[in-house]
Amino acid sequence: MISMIQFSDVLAWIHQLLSSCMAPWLVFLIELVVASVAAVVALLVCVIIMVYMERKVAGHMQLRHGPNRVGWHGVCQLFADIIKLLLKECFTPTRADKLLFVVAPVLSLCVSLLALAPISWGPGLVLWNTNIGVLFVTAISSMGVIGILMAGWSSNNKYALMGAMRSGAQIVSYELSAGLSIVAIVALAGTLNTGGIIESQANGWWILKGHLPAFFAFIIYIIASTAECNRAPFDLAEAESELTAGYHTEYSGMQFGIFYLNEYINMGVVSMVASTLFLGGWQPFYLPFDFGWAHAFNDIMALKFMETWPAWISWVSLAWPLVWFFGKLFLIIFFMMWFRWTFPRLRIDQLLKLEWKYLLPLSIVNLVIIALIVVLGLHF
Amino acid sequence: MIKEELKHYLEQTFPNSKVDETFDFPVLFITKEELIPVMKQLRDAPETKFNFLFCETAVDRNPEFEMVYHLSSTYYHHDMMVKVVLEDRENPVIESVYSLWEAADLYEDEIYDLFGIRFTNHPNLRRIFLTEEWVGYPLRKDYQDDRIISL
Amino acid sequence: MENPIVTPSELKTEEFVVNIGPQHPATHGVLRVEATLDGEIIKDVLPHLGYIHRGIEKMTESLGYKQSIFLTSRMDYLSAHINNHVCALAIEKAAQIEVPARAKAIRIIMDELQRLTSHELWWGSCAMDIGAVTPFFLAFRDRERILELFEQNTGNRLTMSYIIPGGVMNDVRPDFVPKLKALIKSIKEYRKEYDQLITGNFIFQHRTQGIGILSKEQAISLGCTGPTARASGLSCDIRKLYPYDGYEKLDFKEVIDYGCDNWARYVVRMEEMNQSIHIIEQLLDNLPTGDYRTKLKGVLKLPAGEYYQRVESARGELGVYIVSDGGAKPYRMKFRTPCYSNLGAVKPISVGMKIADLMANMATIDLVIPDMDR
Amino acid sequence: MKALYNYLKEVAFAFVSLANGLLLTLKYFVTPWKSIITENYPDNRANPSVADEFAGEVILIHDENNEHKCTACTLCQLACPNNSIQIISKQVETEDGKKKKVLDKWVYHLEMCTFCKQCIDACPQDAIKMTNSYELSCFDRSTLTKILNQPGSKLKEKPKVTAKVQE
Repeated sequence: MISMIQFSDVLAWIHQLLSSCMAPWLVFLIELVVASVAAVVALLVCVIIMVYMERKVAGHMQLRHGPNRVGWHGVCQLFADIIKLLLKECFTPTRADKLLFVVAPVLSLCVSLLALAPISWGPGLVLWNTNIGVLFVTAISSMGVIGILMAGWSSNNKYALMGAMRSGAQIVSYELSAGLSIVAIVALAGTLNTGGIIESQANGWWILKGHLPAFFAFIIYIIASTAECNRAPFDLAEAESELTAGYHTEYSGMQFGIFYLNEYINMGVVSMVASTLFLGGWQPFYLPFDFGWAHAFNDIMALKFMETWPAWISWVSLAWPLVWFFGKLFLIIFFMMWFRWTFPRLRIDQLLKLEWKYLLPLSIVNLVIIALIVVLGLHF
Repeated sequence: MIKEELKHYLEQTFPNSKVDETFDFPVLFITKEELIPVMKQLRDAPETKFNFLFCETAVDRNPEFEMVYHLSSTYYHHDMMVKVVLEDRENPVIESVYSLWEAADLYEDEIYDLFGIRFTNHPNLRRIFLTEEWVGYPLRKDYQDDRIISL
Repeated sequence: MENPIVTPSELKTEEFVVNIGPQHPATHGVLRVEATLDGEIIKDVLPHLGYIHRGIEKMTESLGYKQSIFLTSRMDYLSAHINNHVCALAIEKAAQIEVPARAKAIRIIMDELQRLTSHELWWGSCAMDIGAVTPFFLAFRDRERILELFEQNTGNRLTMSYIIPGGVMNDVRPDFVPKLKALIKSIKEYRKEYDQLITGNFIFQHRTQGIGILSKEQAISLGCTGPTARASGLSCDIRKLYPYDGYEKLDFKEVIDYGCDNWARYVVRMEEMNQSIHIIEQLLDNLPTGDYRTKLKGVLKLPAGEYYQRVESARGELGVYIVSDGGAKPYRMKFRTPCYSNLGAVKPISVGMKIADLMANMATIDLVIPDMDR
Repeated sequence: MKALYNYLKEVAFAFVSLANGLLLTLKYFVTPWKSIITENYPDNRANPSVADEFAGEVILIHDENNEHKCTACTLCQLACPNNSIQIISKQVETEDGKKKKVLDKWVYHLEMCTFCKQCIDACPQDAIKMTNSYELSCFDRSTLTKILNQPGSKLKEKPKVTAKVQE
C-alpha cells in the first residue's frame, strides 16, 4: 500500500484546509472535538451492532430466533429498547447515597471511553498518538472498578454490595495476567505505542510470529479480559441466579442503560486491544513464510493488484484496514459471546484460584520464555 | 415383618397400649407422656428399627386431636403408625420428636400452623405457611372464616 | 503501646442477613430463604414458605373424592400425572375398584413420561442456577415434545387430571404408540447433547463435585426421599419397594449413588431418565388392549377407615393419607409431599458453603414450591 | 513429575470438555434453520399447532337445526369442582299437558374453569364438549361469563318409537 492514499494524507489535508482559514488554537479545538466525537460515535455504532449481535448469537445458540419483530429481522430492536429506557423513571432508593448513586454510572462510562484515546483504528487514524498508549489503556481500564464499587456501595442493597465486592476482587486479580500478557507483546514489539505495535506486525501477526508463547499469551489475555469485563463465565458481579443483578440491582431507566452500554464499550475496548496486540490491528493477514504462493497470498492481502488501477478506485482501499480492524474486533467479541452462552458460571473461590494458581504462574513463565525469544532473536 | 407379625410384635412389646390396624399399617396407640421413650424404642430396637419418619400429621377428631406418626424402616422396609390422642382442645401440647428425627422440624411447624398443636423442645416452632397474625387454625373442623366459600 | 497483633477472632466480620426470594431467579417460584452470611460464607439458612399456600388439604374436605384429584395436579405441577396417580390408587384401594390392564400400562407410560419431563426441566434449571442459560432451552425443547404428546392424548399440557379412579379419563389416540416410539428415539439422541454440553463440562463438574454433602444418616433423619436420598446411598425407590400398577413386572434398576454430593444427585437424575426410557420401551410393544377404565358411580364413597398410598414421584415419595368417615367427602386428606421433607436438607448441606453453592444445592435437590406449600 | 503430569492432564481435560460444549452451541448457531424450534406465534394464527384434543373452553353442541342435547339434569354442575357451571332450568308445559323441565340458561363461568374435564366426563348425553381454543384472555371480566345455549335453541327430540294407538 505504498502509492495509495492513506488516512494520514487525508487528515493532513484537512488540517491544512482548516489552518489556512483559522487561528491555530481554534483549529486544535475543532479537531479535538470532531475527532473525539467521531471516535465515540464509531464506538457507539459498534455497540449497537454488538448488542444486536449478542441477541442474535444468544438466540440462535438457544434454538430461537432472537429479536425479529422490530424492523427487518429485528434490527431496530435496540432503538426500541433505548426509547423504552429513556422513558423509564430513573429510580433512586430512599436510603441510597444520592450523589454517588448518580455519579457511579457516569464515572464508569467516562472511564471506559477514556481508554479509547490511544487506540489506532487505521493507519494514521489515532486519536492520541502517544508513546505510552498500551500502558494508558491498562491503567485506565483498571479504574472501571471504581464506578462499580461506587454503584454497589451507594445502592444500599446487600446484593449490590456483594456484587461490587466480588467485582473488585475479580478485576484487581485479573488485571495481573492481562497486564503480563500485554507486556509479553510489548517486549516482542519493543514499543508501547499502539501504532508502532501494529506496524511491527506488517510481516506477520504476533500470534503467529511469536511462536507458541504468544499464542498462550493471547489465550490468557482473552480469559483475563473476559473476566475484567464481568462477562460470563466470569460474570460473578452480576450473577443473576445468585445476586439477581449484582451491582446494578437498584438501577433503572437510562442509569441502568449506561451500565449496559458500559459493559459493551468495555468489551469493545478489550477486543480492540487484543486485536492490536496479537492480531495485527488493521494489518491484513500476512503469512510469515518464504515460498511462492505465500508471497502471492500476501500480495493479494496487501492489495498490490490495485496499484495499477485508476486513482479514484484506490480510494476504496482506504476502507481495507478498517475492514480488517473491525473484522477482528467482532471476531473476538463473537468468541466472548460464544463463551457466555455455553459455559456455566464459576464460583468466587474458583475464579480467584484460576487466576492466582493457574493463569498468573503461567503468564509469568510465558513472559520469561518470550523474553528469552526476544533476547535470542528467535521470532520471525 | 409383615403387618400381622408386626401387630403381634407390638402387642407383645407394649402390653399396656392398644394396638389396632388400618387398611395398610398396624397402629399403636400411646399416651403423650410415653411418646419419646416408645418412639426411641421403636427406632432403636433391632427387631423393628423404625428409623424413618416419613409422615407426621394430625387429624381433628372433634373434640380431640389425633397425632399420627408414620414410621418406616430402611432396613426391613416395614411400616407402622403411632397415634397419640390429645384430649385438651384449648391448649394441645405434645413433646416434639425432633430429638429423634430431624424431619420433625418442618412437619411439626406445619401441624402447629394448621392445627395449633404446640410442640415442646422444638428448635424453631413458627407458623410456616400462614402469617404470625393469622387468627385460628385452618385445618381444625370448627375453623370459621368469612372468606371461605363453600361449594 | 498495645500489642498490635490481631487474633483471628477479632478479625471476624459482621454477619448479615440476606433474603433470597420470594422473587428471586434461583428459587423457581416463591420460596423465601433467609440466609445469614459472613461475607460469601453461609452461616445459617431458614426457609420461609406460604407464598403459594392454597390450602389444598382444607379444600379436599369440602370436595368429593373425584373432584379432589384435579387439585392434586396443582401441587407438584411438574409431575401432575403422578400426583393424580397416587390419589387414584388410594381411592381404588379403599373402594376396591379393579383397574383394567390397559389403564395400568397407560398410567405407567404417562408416569414415566412425566418423570422424563420433570427431570428434563430440572436439568435445564439446574444448569441455569449454576450459570449456563443455553441448557434451559435445550431442556424445554425436549420437554415440549413430550408435552405435545400429553396434549394430544390427555387434552392438557401441565395439569392433566387424566388418571382417575378406575383407570384413565380417555383412551390414548391410535397414533400414540408410533409417535411415542419416534419420540423416544429422539430423546435418546438429545440425551447425548446434555452430556456434551453440561455433564462433561469441567466448570460444571467442579461446581458440583464435593459440594452439598448429605450423608446417609442425615438423609434418613431428615426424611429425604427420591433422587436426593438415593444419591446418598439410601435405597428408597417406591417402585421397587412397594410396587404398584405392575411395576413389579418391569425390568428397571434403582439408581443409587454413594457420592452424597451435588454431582451424585445430578448423576442419579440423569440415569433415572435412561431408566424411564427403558421402562416405556418395555411397555410400548405390548400395550394391552381392552377397556381403559371401569365406569364408576357418579358419587364415590369410601368405607370408613384410614388409607395410605405412596408412589414414586419425580422428586421422591409422594404419599396420600386419607381418613374417611364413610361419606362422600374425605374427612381428612394429607399429602406427604417429597419436596417438603427434602427442603429440610437445604440447611445442613449449605452451611459453611459459599452463596453460589446454596443455589446449586437448591437446584440439585429439585425444589418445587407449590409442592411444599400445597 | 507426577504432579506436573496430573496438572497438565487436568488442563487438557478442561480444554477438551469446554471445546465440546462450544462445538454444540456452534452447531446450533450455524444451522439455525435446523435447530430453531420456536413457533411464529401471532403470525400463524390460521394454522396453529394445537391438537384437536386440547381441552379449552366448554361449549354446548348445537346441530344445524339449532338443537342441543342438554336435558338440564345438572350432573355437570355437581361434578364441577369450582362451581363454574350453573344450569338454570324452567318448567314448560308440553302439548299433552305434562310439566317438563327444560334448559333455560347454561351459564359457564370461564374465569373459574380449570379445564379438568369432569363435566364432560359426567354428562350422560354427551351434550357438551371442549374446543381446542387457547386464546381465552380478554379485557373485560364480564365477557368471561357465557351463556352457552344459543337463543331459540331447544332440546333435540329423541326419535320416538311411535306407539300404535289401539282403536
